[in-house]
Amino acid sequence: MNSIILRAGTRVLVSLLLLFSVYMLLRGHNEPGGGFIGGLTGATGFVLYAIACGTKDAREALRLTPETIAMGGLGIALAAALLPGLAGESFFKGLWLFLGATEGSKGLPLSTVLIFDIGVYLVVFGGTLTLVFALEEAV
Amino acid sequence: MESLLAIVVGILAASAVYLMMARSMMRFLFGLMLLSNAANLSIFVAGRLTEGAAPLIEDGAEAPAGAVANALPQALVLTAIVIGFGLFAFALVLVWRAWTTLGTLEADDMRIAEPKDPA
Amino acid sequence: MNDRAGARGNGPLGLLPAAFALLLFAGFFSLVPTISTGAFVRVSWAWAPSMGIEAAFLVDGLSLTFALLISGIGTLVLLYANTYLAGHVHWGRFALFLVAFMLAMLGLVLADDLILLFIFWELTTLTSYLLIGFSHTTEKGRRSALQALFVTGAGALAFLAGLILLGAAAGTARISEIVGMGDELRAHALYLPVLILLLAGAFTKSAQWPFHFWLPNAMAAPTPVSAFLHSATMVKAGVYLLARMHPALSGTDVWLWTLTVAGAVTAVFASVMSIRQSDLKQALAYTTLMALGTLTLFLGQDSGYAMTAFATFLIVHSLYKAALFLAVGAIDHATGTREVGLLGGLGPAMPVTALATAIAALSMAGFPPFLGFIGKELKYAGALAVASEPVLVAGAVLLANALMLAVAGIVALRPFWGPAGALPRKPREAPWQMLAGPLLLAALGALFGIYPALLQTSLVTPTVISLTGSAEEVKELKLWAGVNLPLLLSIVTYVIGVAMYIWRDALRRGLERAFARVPILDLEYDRFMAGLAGFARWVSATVQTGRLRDYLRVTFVTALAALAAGMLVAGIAPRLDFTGLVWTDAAIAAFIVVGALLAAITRVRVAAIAALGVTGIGSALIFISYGAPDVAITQLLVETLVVVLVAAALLQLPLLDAPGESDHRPADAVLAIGVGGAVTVVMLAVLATPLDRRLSTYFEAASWTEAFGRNIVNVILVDFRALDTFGEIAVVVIATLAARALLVAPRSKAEREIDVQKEAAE
Amino acid sequence: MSTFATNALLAIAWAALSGSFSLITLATGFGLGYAALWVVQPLTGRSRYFGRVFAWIRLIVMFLYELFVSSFSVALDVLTPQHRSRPAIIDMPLDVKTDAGLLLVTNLISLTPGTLSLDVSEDRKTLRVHAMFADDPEGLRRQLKSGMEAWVIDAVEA
Amino acid sequence: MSWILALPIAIPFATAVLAFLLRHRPVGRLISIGGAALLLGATLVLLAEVVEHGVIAAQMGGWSAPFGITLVADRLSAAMALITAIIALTVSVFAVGELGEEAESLGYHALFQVLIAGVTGAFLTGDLFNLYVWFEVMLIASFGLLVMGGSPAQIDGGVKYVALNLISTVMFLTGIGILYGMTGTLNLADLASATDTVDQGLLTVVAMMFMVAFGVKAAVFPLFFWLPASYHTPAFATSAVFAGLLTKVGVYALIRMFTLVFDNDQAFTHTILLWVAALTMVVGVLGAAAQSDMRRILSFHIVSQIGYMVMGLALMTPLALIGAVFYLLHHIVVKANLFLIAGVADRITGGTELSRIGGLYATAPLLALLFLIPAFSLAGFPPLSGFWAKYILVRAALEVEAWVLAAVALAVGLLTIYSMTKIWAGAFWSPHPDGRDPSLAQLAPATRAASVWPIATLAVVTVLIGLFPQPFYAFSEAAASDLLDPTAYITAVLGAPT
Amino acid sequence: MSEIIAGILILSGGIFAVIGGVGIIRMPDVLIRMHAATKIGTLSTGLILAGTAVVLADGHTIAIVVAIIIFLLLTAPIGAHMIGRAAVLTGVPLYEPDHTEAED
Amino acid sequence: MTPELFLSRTLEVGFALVLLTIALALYRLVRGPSLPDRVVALDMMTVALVAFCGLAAIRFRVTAFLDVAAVLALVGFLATVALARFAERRKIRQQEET
Ligand code: NA
Ligand code: NA
Repeated sequence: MNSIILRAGTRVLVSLLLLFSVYMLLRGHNEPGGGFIGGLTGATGFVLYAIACGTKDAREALRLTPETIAMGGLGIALAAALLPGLAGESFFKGLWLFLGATEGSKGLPLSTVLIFDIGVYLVVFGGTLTLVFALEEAV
Repeated sequence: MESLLAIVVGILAASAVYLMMARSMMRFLFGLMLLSNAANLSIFVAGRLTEGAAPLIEDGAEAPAGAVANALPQALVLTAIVIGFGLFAFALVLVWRAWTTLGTLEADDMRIAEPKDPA
Repeated sequence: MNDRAGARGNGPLGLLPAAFALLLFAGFFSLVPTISTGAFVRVSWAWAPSMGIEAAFLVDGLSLTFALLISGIGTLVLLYANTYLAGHVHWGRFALFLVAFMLAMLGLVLADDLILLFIFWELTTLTSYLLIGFSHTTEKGRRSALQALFVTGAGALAFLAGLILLGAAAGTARISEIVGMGDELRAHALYLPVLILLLAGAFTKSAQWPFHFWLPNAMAAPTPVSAFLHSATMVKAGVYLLARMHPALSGTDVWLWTLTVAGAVTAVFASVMSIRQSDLKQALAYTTLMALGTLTLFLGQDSGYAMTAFATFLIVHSLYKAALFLAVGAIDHATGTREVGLLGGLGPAMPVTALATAIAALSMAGFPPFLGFIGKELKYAGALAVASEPVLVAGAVLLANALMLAVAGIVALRPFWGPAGALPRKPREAPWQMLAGPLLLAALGALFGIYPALLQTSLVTPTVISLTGSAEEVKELKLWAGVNLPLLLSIVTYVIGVAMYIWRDALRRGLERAFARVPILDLEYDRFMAGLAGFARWVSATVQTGRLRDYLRVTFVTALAALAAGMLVAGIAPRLDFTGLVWTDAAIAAFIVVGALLAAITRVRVAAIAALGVTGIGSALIFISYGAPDVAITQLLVETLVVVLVAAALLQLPLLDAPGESDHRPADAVLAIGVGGAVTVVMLAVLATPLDRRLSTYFEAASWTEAFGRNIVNVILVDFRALDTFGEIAVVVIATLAARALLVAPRSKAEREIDVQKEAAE
Repeated sequence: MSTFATNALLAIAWAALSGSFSLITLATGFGLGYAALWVVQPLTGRSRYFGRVFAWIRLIVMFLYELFVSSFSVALDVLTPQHRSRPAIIDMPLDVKTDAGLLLVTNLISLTPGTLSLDVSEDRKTLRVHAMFADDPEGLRRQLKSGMEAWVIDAVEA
Repeated sequence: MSWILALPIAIPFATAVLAFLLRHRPVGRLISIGGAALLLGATLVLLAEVVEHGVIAAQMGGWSAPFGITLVADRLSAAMALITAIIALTVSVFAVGELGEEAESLGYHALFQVLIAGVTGAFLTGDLFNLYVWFEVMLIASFGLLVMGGSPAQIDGGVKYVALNLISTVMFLTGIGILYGMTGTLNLADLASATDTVDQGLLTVVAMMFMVAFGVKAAVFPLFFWLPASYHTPAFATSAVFAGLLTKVGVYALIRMFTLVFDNDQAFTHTILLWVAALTMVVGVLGAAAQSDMRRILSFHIVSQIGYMVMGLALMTPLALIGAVFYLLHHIVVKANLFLIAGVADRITGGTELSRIGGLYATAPLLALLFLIPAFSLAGFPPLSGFWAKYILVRAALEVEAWVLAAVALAVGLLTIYSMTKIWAGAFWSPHPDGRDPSLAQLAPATRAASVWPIATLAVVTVLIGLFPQPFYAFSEAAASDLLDPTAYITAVLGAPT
Repeated sequence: MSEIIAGILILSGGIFAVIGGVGIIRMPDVLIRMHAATKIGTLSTGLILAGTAVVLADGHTIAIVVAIIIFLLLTAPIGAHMIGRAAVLTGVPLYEPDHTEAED
Repeated sequence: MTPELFLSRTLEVGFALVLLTIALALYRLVRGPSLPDRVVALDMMTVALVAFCGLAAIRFRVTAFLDVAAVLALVGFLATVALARFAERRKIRQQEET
C-alpha cells in the first residue's frame, strides 16, 4: 500500500494497538478483556502493519514467524494447564502467587491462570497473523 | 425480547440456509457466517436475557451486587465465536483455493473428486 | 495358467503337505475301532463362554467317515498335486490353501458347536474361493471363484441365521445335545424358519438345484482342487449338515418333501446335464451333482435302508469320483485336453491310468463286484422303502443311474479305447504320484465291493447310528442279496445305460433341443449380478450425485424433517411473550433482520459483506444491551478481521455471481423458511420454560472468592472451563496452519494443466 | 516526536487506561511501550525531542474551533434543500517534514468537515485535498497552509 | 486419576507443539511417532485403571462437577482411546513412509497429533460443550489434513467435506444452547438426571436435533454425502486415520447421548435410528458396489458399516449394545488398515482405480495376505474380528424378532463380500494392464518397513480379536452394561447421590 | 447540574449523528457524503462520550473516554483518507454542481 | 423536570437518534451504489456504535461498555482500510490486465 498517510498513521497505531492489546490481556481477569480480545487486538495491529507496509516488513518486525508464536502459545497454555498437575493439583487448577501482598491489597497477582491467558493471547495473535500474512502473500 | 430474538434467530437461520444452497460458494460462506451468528445468538438467548448488568464483580465486593447477566452462555458464545472465526477463515481460504485450483466458485461445477461419468 | 509340470520339481518339500494329511488320516484311522463300537470321542475347550461358544469337537460315525474321506483323499490329492503342479510358481500357496481347506473341512465335520461349525463352514468357502481362483489371470477363473463364493456365501448367511435360531430354540449351541432334542425342536415355533434357513445353507453349499450352477464353473480350478473340493469333500458339507441335523429335524412333511424333491430334481437334472457335456471334467462335475441329489434324497427319508444307502453311497461316490477326477486330470496333464471329441486311443500310452479309470468307472456304473453295485442296490432298496411315492423316487434314481452308466462309459471307454483324435500333445503315462491316487481309490472300491463287511463295521454302521441313534436300523451291505426288486432294477439300469452310451450322440442332440428353452441358471446368475450392479449404480448415482447443492438440500430437508417429526410426535409448547419489549431492542432486531435479508438477496459481493457487517454489529448491540461486553468486543474484533480476510481473498475472486444464476429459488426459499421457522419454534418452546441457573450462580459466588477474578466470563474461560478454551485455541492454531498449507503450497501439476486448459478455452 | 517522547506518551496512555497514575503503572507502561516501539523499530524514522506546549495548545484549540465551525457549515448544507457545495480537488504544497507532522496535518485537515486529505505525493511535497466548498481554491490552499500546517509545524517541528 | 485421564489429551498436544517447532528437522517425525507411542502407553494404563476400578472421573481445575469440566472414562471411552492410540501409532509410522518433507514443513505432524487429541478428547470428556470443542478440534485438523497437498480432487472433496460438516457443527452448537436453555447444565452425567424433569416432548425434539448433527458426523443415511465425496482424495495415511476414527466419534457421540441423556422416548427416537441403520447399511453397500476405485469402495463401506453400529444402538438391548461396542472397536482397526493397504497398492501399482491396476496377488503375496485379513473381516468372515461383531448384532436382532433388520444385516454382509472380492479380483488377481509386476521390493527399505509394519500390526490385532473373542466380548459386555445402566458413570462424575 | 450538561451533550451529539446520517443519504457524491457522515459522526460520538464522562465522572471513565476520543481522532481521518483515495482512484463519478447525481 | 429525569429522557432520545443514524447508514449501505459508498456507510455505523456504547454505559452505569467502545474506536477503521484498499488494488489489477 503506497499511502504515505496510512504509513505515517500506522507507526503510531501499531504501537498503540500492541500496547492496548497487552492492557486488555492483563486486565482481562477483572474487567472485559483477556487473551482472546488481547490477541485479536494485537493481531489487528500487525494486520494494519502488513496492509500499510507489506507483509515482508511486518514479518521482520515480528522477528518470529507467526506460526511459531501461535504454536508456542499453545505450548505455554498447555504448560500452564499441566503445571498444577506437577504440583499435585488438578490440571487447569489455578495456582496463585501474590507478589508483595499487604494487609490492604493482594499485591501483584501472578498465576498459572495468567500464564494460560498469555498462551491464549499468543495463539490468537500468532494464528491470526499466520492466516493474514499467508493470505496477503498469496493473493 | 427473548421471543423477539428467537424470531430473529429463525430469520438469520433461514437466510443462512437459503444462502448456503446458492450456486456460488461465496454465498455459501456468507450463509455460514449468518448461521454461526444465529447459533451464537441462540445460545446467548437460551441463557435468558438480563438487561445491562455485565457479569462483573465490583472492586471490594465478593460477588455481583445484584442480578447480573448469565455468564456461562457468554463464555460459551465467546468460545463459539472464536471457533467459528477459525472455521470461517479456513473455509474462506478453501474457497479461494478452489477458485485458483478448479477455476470456479460454482458448487455445481466442482466435479473432480466425483466425476460425472464414473470410470 | 500353466497346469503342466514345469522344468523344476517341487523337491522333497513338496511331499510335506501330503505327509501331513497322511498323518491326520492315520490319526483318524486309529479311532475306527473305538467308533465302530458305536461310541464317540469328544474334546472341548472353553472358547468364548460369554457367548456360549465352545471349541468342541466330536468324533462319531458320521464325522469319522467324513474325516477319513477328507484326510485320506486329501493325502492322495496332495500327492497328486505335487506332480500335477510341479514347478508352478504358486505351488507353495496352492498347497497351503489346499491344506487349509482340508483342515477347515475337518473342523466342519468334527465341530460340536453350532458357531464353530459355521466358522469352519465359512473357512471352506474362503479357501475354496482362493483355490477356484487359482487360474485368477483369466476373467473366467475370477468369475467362477466369485460365483462359488457368492452363491455359497449367500446360503451361509441364511445358514448363520438358522444356526442362531436353532441355538435359541434349543437353548444350547452344542450339536451333540441338539441332536437329542428332535421332539422338542420339531414342535418349536422356530422349527420352520430354522429348517428353511439351514436348508438354504446346505443346498447352496451342496449345489442342489436351483443353486447348482456354480459347481460346474468351479471346474476352472486345477484338477486336484476339483477332485478334492468338488467331488469328495466341500460339496458334501451341505449333505453332512443335513445328515447331522437329521436326528433333530427330520421326520416332518416339510423335511421329507423338500429334501426328496430337491434331491430327485437335482439328481435327474444333473444326470441329464452330465451327458450333454463334451468336457470330461464338466461331465464328471454334473455326476457329482447327481450324487449329491441322491444323497439329499435319502436324507429326506427315515428308513434304515435310506440311511444305510446314504452312508454307503457317500463313501462309494467319494472313492470313484475322486479317482475319476484325478484320472481325467492325468489325461489332461498328458494330452493338454479334456474334450471328448479329441481324446481317443490313450490306452496303450497310459495303461495304468486306463486301468484305474476303468475300475472306478465300473464302480460308478454300478457293476458288481464293485462297491458301486452295492451302493446302487441299496439306493433302489432305499428308494422303494420311501413310504409315500416309491415309484417316483425309484424312477428318478433309475434314470439317474442309467445316465451315470452312460457317463462312466464316456469317461472310461472313449478316451482310452476309442479312435485316436488330434491331441495337442503326445500322451505318455503319468508319474507315480499322479497314479497312486486313482489306483488306490479305485482299488478300494473293488475291495469294499468284495468285502463289504469291512466297510459295514468300520464306517457304515457307526454312521447310521449317528443318523438314527441306534444300530437296529442298519441294513447289511451285500454283494448278492438274492433276486429281488433292486436287482431287477439294476438290470433295467444296465440296459438303459448301455443304450444311452451307444446312442449318446443322438441323445445329446435331443437334449440340446429339449433344453433350448429351459432358462440357464448360470446366465440368470450373470443377469442377476448385472442387475445388482446396475441397481447399485442407480442407487449410487441417485444418492451420491456429486453435486454439493444436492447434498446440502438433502441435509437441510433431513434436519427439517427430523425436527418436524419430533414436534409432531412429541408435541411442544412454544410461547410468544413480548412483555417488556423495549423499542430499541426492536430496532436492533430490525437491523439484524435487514442485514440478513440483504445478505441473502444481494448478488453484489461487497454489499453482502457489508450486510453481514450489519448483522454482526446488530449482534454486538444485543450483546451490549444484555450485559455481555466481552462477547461484544470479541464479536466486533472478529467481524473486523473477517472483513479484512474477505477483502484480501476477494481480490482474486469474481465480484458478482456468474451469469445465469437464478435467484428465484422458491423451493430453496421454502426449505430455508421451514428450517428457520423450526428453529424459532423450538427456541420459543425452550424460552417458555424456566432456566435452572445454578451453574452461573456458583460461578458468581466462586469467581472472586475462589478464582480471584472479577470478570466472571473471563474466569469461566481461563479457569472454570479452561479446557474448552484450550481446545478452542487449538482450533485457532490448527485452522490457521491448515489455511496456510492451502495458501503457500505450490500449485500441483494437475492445477497447471487446468490452467492450460482454461487458457486454451479462451 | 522522538522515540523517547512517543515512549513517554505510551506510558501515560497506559497509566490512563489502567486508571491509576502510580509509579508502577507508569513504569509498566513505559516498559511495555518500549517493547511495542522496539517491535515497530523498522518503521521509526528520525524525530525531534521537544514538543512545544504553547504550540500544542494552540493547535488543539484551533482545531476544535475549526471542527465545530466547519461541522456547522456542512450540517447546514445537509439540512438545506439545495447543495451549496462547490467541490473540487486541490493540490497543496507541503512543508511539513516528519511523519508525525505529516500525520497531524493530514488528519486534522481530514477531520475538519469540508476538507479531506486524499493523498500525499511520493516525494511528500504535495498534499491532494478534496474540498467541499472550493469556490476559491487558492484562498482555501492559503488558508490551510497558514492555518493547520503552520500550527502543526510550530507544534511538532519548529 | 487426574493424570491418567488428562494424559491422552495432553500427550498429543505436547507432541503437536514439539513436532511443529522442530518440523524442519528429521527429529520432528520421530517426535510424532514417539508421542503416539507414549499415548498408547497412557491409554493402556487408562484402560487398565478403568477395568480395575470401573468408571473414573477427574475434575479439571479442581472444580467439582457439574461446575467445571469433567473428564470421565468408562469402559467404552477408555477402549476407544486405546484404539485411537493404536491407530495414531500405526498411521504416524505409515505417514513417515508416505509423506514428504513438504507436508511436514507445513505442519502435517502437528495437524495429525491435534486430530488425535481431538478424538481422545471427544471420547474422554464428560461435558457436552467440551465435546463440541473436541469435535471442532478434530474437524479443523481433519480439514487441514484433507486438503494438504492441494490437488484439485482434494480441494473439490474438501469443499464438500467442509461445507457439510460445518452445518453439522452449527446444528450441534445450537442444540447445546437449547439443551442448556432447558436444563441449565452441560455436564453429561448431570444432564442425565436434569433431563428427567424437563418437558419430555421438547426433549425429544432436541434429541432429533442432536441425532441429525451427530448423524452427519457419523455419516448415516441420508447425511453421509461428505464422506464418499472426499475420503478418496487425501494422502492415504490421512484417509486411513479418517476412515478409522472420525465417523466413529460421531457414532460414539450418538451412543453416549442416546443412552445417557436422550433415553426418554425410545419408542420414537430409537425406531428412527432403526430405519436409519438399515438404510445406511443398504445404501452404503450399494454405493460401494457401484464404485470401481479401491478407495471409493472402501469409503462407501465405512457408511455401510456405520449402519451396523447404529443398529446396535437402535435395538438398545444388552446384546445389541455389546454388538455396537464390539463393532466400533473392531471396525476402527480394520478400516484404517484397508486404507493403508490401498496406499501401498497405490504406490506399487500406480493407482487405485481397479481397471488400471492389478497383479498384486502374483508378485506381492504378503500384501495380498495382509489385505485378505481386514477385507474378509470387514465382510464378517469367521474367524476374524468382523464375524463376531456381525454375529452378535444379528443375534441381537433375531433375539428381539427384528427379522427384517437381521436379514438386512446379513444381506449387506454378502454385498460387502461382493465388493471386497471386487477389489481382490481387480487389484490382486487380475494381471496389471500395463504388464507390471508390482512388488513391495519396489519400495525403499525404510519406506517398506514404515508401510508394512503398521499394516501387519493392525492385521494381527484383527486376527487376535477373531481368535480370542472372549476377552473382547466380555469387555464389550461390561461396556454395554455401563451404557445401559449409567449409575456408575453418574456416580463417578457427581459423587454418590445423597 | 452534571445531568443537565450530560443531557445537552447527549442531545447535541445525537442531533449531529442524525445530521451525519441524513448527509450520507442526501449528499450528491461519495466524497461529500464522507464530509457529512464520517466526520460529523466523529464529532457527535465525541459529544456523547463526553456526556458519558460527565455522568459517570470517575477517573477511570474519564481516562477511557479520553482514550476513545484520541483513538477516534487518530483512526477516523485515516479511514476517511483511505476511502477518499479509493473513490478517486477507482473513478467513482464525482458531483459537479451543474450535473445531476451520479451513480455507477 | 428533575435533572435525573431530564437525563433519562435525553438518554432515550439519544438512543433513538443514534439508532436512527445507524438506520440511515444502513440505507446507504443497501443502496451503494459504489463500493466506497458502502464503506462510508459501514464506517459511519462503526462510529455510531461507539456512541451507542457510551449511551449504554450511562444507562446501565457500567463502565465496561466503554471498553467495547475503545476497542471499536481503535480497531474498527481497519475494516474500512481493508475495504478501501481492496477497491484500489482491484482496480489496479484490472488496469494491469487490460
Ligand atoms: Na435422562
Ligand atoms: Na485390475
